[in-house]
Amino acid sequence: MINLVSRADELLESKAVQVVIGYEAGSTGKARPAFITDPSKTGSLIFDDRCVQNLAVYLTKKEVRYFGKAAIVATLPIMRSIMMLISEQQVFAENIVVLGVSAEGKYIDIAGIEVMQQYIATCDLGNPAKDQETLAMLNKMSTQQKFDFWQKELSKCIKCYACRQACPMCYCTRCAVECNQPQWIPVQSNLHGNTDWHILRAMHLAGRCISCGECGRACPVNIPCHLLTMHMADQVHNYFNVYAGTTDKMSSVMSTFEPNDKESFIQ
Amino acid sequence: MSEFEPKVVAFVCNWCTYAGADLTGTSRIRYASNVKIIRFPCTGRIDFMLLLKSFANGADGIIVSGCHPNDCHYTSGNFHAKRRWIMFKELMDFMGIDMNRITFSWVSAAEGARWAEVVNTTVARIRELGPYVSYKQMVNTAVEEEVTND
Amino acid sequence: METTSKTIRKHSLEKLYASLAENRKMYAPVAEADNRIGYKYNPDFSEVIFDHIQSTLSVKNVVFPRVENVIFYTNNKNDSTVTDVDLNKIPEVVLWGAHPCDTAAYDVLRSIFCWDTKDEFFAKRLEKLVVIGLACHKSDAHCFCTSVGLSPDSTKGSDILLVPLTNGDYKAEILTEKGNRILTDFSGLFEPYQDEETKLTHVEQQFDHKQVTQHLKEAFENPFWVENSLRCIGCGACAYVCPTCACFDIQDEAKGKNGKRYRSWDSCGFGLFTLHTSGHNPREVQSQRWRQRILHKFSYMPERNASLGCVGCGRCSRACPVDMNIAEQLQALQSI
Amino acid sequence: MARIGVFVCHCGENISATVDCHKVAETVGKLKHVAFSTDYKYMCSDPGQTLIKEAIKEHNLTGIVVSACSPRMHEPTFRKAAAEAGLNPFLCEMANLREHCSWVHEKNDMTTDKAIDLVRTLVEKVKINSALQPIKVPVTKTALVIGGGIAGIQSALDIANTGHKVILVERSPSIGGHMSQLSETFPTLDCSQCILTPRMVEVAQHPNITLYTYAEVEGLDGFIGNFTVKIRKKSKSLDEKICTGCGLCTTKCPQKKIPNEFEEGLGFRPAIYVPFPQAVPNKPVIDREHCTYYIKGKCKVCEVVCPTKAIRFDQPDEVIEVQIGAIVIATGFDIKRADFFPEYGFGKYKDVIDGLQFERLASASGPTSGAILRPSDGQVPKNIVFVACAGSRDPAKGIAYCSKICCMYTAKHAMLYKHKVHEGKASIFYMDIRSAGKNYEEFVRRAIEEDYVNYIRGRVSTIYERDGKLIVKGVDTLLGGQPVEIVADMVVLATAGVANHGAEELAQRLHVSYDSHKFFAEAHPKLKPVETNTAGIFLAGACQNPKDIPDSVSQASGAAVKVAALFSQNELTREPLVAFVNRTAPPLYSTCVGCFLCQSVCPYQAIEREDFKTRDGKIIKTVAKINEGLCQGCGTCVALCRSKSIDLHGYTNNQMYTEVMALLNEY
Repeated sequence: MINLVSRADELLESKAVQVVIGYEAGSTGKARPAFITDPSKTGSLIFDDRCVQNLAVYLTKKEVRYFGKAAIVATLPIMRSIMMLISEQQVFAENIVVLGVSAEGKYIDIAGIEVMQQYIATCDLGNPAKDQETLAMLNKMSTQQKFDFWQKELSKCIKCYACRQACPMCYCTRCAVECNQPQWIPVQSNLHGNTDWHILRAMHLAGRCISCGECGRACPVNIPCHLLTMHMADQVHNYFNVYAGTTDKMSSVMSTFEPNDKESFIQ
Repeated sequence: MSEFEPKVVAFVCNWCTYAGADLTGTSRIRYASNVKIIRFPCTGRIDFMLLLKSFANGADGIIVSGCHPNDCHYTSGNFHAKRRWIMFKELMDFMGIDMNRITFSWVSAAEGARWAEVVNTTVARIRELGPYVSYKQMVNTAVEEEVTND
Repeated sequence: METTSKTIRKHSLEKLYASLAENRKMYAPVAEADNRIGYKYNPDFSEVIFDHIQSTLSVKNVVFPRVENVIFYTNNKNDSTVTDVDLNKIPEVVLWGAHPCDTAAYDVLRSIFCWDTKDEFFAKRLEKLVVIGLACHKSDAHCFCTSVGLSPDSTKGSDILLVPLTNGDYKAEILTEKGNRILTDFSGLFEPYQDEETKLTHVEQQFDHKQVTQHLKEAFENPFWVENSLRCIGCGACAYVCPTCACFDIQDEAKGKNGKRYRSWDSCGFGLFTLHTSGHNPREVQSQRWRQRILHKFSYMPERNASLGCVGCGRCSRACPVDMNIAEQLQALQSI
Repeated sequence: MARIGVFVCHCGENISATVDCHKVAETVGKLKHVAFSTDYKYMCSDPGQTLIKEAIKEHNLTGIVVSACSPRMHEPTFRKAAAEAGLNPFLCEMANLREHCSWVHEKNDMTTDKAIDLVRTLVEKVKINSALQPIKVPVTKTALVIGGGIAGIQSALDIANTGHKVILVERSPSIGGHMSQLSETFPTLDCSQCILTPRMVEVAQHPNITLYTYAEVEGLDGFIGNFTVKIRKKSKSLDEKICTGCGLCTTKCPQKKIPNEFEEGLGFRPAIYVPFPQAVPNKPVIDREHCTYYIKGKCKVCEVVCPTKAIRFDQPDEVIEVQIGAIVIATGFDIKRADFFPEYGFGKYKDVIDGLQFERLASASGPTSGAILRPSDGQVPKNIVFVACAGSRDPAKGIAYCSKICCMYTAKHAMLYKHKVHEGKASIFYMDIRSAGKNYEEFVRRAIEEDYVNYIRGRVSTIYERDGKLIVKGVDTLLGGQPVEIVADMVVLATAGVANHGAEELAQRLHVSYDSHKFFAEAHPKLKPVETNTAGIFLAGACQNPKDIPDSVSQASGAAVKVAALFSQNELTREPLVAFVNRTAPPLYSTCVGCFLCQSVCPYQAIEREDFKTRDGKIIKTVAKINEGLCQGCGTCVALCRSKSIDLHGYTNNQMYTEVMALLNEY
């Protein structure tokens, strides 16, 4: 990762950015997000298979913003998250520098948004293969089987909202579940409250999910909730031929329409 | 035991389907009284969460209806609604929530007879499907330790 | 009460389990998918495991369920009728095979729920609970019970503590009246303990909690909090898996004229937790919430409840998606 | 504490024949917060309304549910009654027991139960209704009229005469439009200039009218009563305040061979020019595209000869922003020109001309001083052919519509020709003669009967030149499709009227809709022919579709009345059923996070941005804000908003949620 480190060093040294958001070695053999402000400490930056968190989630975090301009280590899902955040006016392109990392873990120079756009265009933007397999398996089930599968999974949910907090697209100051007039989602983590919550989350990420899978990974009780949003991503592509996070000017699938949108169920 | 009477909630827009249902009335066309209408300004106003709330509170079926494409009083509310319904239906299908229980339709202000037909076919279909037991069970499932009052 | 030590043979355990299960709900650890451990009500004894390190969720739900109904009400034309929850419906439960950290957590919870006013829901549940603990012969890098004044064979919170023996049998320490009653009721299943060798894991002490508590008194404004919580994403995973976290929310939920008031788990790590109606939030950013979490457990509770708010189970560190390792941070805190 | 009144109407027997109205009133009366409940034969009758009003007062009701017919029928009636009793009209809801219940169901318990459910739903809703106040929007009492043709002139004068300020913007150097090019006008044959120029002068001198010629509208923001318009005043390259309009520069300009637009290319003009002698304002502009100085960097003859030193070669364009309250679009039309009719040789043969060119030939102030002469050789044409419907009513050519004015002006052209060339022969090929209008048919009859114009019903297939003559080949359908061939000296094509160039761009700039032919679209073809879909923007004249002068003037006056009516109020009042974005105390300001996805769902561009700033102007947060003047209340943004930060008055999230709950649960 010599390029990543030297580039981070250069950016901090020249004061082009005030913080580098990347990964460092964590406890018990894990890797974890790191925030480096001192050029002498860029040596701790790492990138390997353990670096899984979607760092884009920090771009909208208040305390990280206090630093000023940020450089961010970005794999494809993180780049796509950044595109979405710029499109939705949560992040300004001029305030970030992207330190690209390819699928093979190699540093790639992302000189600007256009370069990032070009890079994303060369990538496979579908869901990760193993998730796509699970989706296909689930899609083959009968309605009742699907219902039973999800009810079993969702009964585990304790409403800790790790899925929401880990998602870079869930940046709302007040989430709809916190709205109590009316109380759309039952607060209790019973089967009903859990089911409503996960439907709401998936609907709100329709056309916005960039298939990083971070929600499912963050879940402390292992609910594969990422499959819900990934299914939506899949269908958005299916119906509207759109992959989220390909440009910094995405027009949201759910806030636009084509008069000839195809469906077969409206009488 | 009395025969199962489906509870059906209809979410309709003010300008087309609500007016169409008014016309059904003015034309004295009879239809099943199982359906009850809630009036919205536009199909674009209909929140998908309200459909879930209906099932959670005992509805066995739902009708969502508005202006035909290109006829929206607000020019494009129904197009946006259509996209939402496409995605909503996909998600519901994926989660095993029975989409046969929701009728999506376009009924204009001039289609009084069509409204009656939409209602009657929906009620007949729901009658056949029976009460939405699995959803009701889901809603009533308590947490293991919970002390309930029944 | 004076502690009595007995031996219970491996084959007698099943009999004890079956006998207890006759008129009580059993709550015992079982293996789940993805190499996870979870507790389950009334599992078959064959499912019950004895060699787990840690379950994903704690067992606090037995005394502090994730949803606890508080009252039921009906709105009438001119008034409302309120019905209390029938606490007699709370069943007798035997918690079987919980590790000493989890059983010790009940003491911590008691110090919170019965601090001044006795929380009748909690107290009733605890009253109806028999705890048969299981000392640990396995541990992992996340375990730090020895750093918070406990050990793999702490007896705190257990009515009977089973300590594995090298020969595969168990030493049963009878610790309370409840434990004693079981001993009396099923005396045939117990044998005298003859100093057989116990099999216990070793958990390295990582910090001195007294020193941490001492340091925290001066640490409120320390930049440590911001530096070490930048990566915290503010989810509630740590609090929800924690055996001692006791924050809850109270909600009313009505359908038509009938409704109920319930309390459900909450977390001080959520931004909304301290948000005032005015819009002011005294814990506006995540570092303040993270600080609150640590201070509450390691400074406020020792001061107010005379009990440390942490039992060293390590669940929060295991669950954290961004590696907020509490032991690591406490170790660092001890030397600031 | 809510005190709700429920009024169940029998509607004669319309409801009570199937629904047990008494039972409905009785059952609903047992609900919490229902302070009064009754049934009555005719709620909408005077005694019925009195009953409601008295109950409101007597029981101090905080909301009422009238359970009767469709709210689409009587909601205004009962809301008015509520208001008269001192209850905010938006605290009155209607349960539709007639159209949605009694008329469509059998008489049985289930039907009555349904009626009870419907009423209960509205009772629960009305409990959480808010008293809404009509929205008041201030009105800037200045109108903008775009286009200085006869329609624009008429509108501007009419509005100005009601005492309101008008800004008239014209893109060419003079007002007057196509009408100033015309020779005489049908059906009276009075001189166009004679009737128009006094109006033009009136515009220039009117104290309430500000005239910007050589100017264009660049952009528009805002909404009815409160528009901000950006106007680009193109540089005229001279100081108008100093210029006396002596005209010396125009005679001395060495560049003299520029095709004269006003003369439809039949004459020439210099680079510094006044479009026509009666132009208003009568001061020249420099056509920078053709001026030698601007092309080659030297000349400046005009500057040298100008007695007042008014020439300003380096004068820049000026963009001004003006606050206005209403807009009249009167940008007029154009006609199809060259290369659209290769089969007629238009553009190839000099003596095949269009209607506007003929107007200039016939005009006393035109290039031939009113003599009808052939452009090719200046000879008087002995035999002249007029072709009506050149392009119009021809779907194959892409124009299916009738241009409306051609029948009349072709008859006029033929008459003018005959009046000037007594011995000449005039023939008109036509499809149908459309002469509906006061004195129009008589006018056409005169052409035929008194001036012996030869009307041939049929289309011209081709025109070609032979021996200096134009051979016009067509058919006479009245003679069974018999071929007709006329050897003509000159042919005049009544080409189709089309949208003016730049109409589409302007429509987009003004956010108004236009049809497939780029004509501006009216809000309703019959009942709102003067309005556009955008409130506060009106149409006048041929920018909507080809129109003759009386129609244009009528519509212009109509548009002026619409503007005047708008300006007669100090504030506009609107139904308050509009969306709103929540506001909370700092530091949150709003739960809106400013993703602005709502902006793209809004059909009315009603969602704006609002910045919250620190005292030194630093932006803390930007959130969405609904422009109440533009929002029509569809609520599409409300259902989209993830954080539930937008809501819709009258159909709030809480109200709709409550309705669902109330409809399905026991109370």
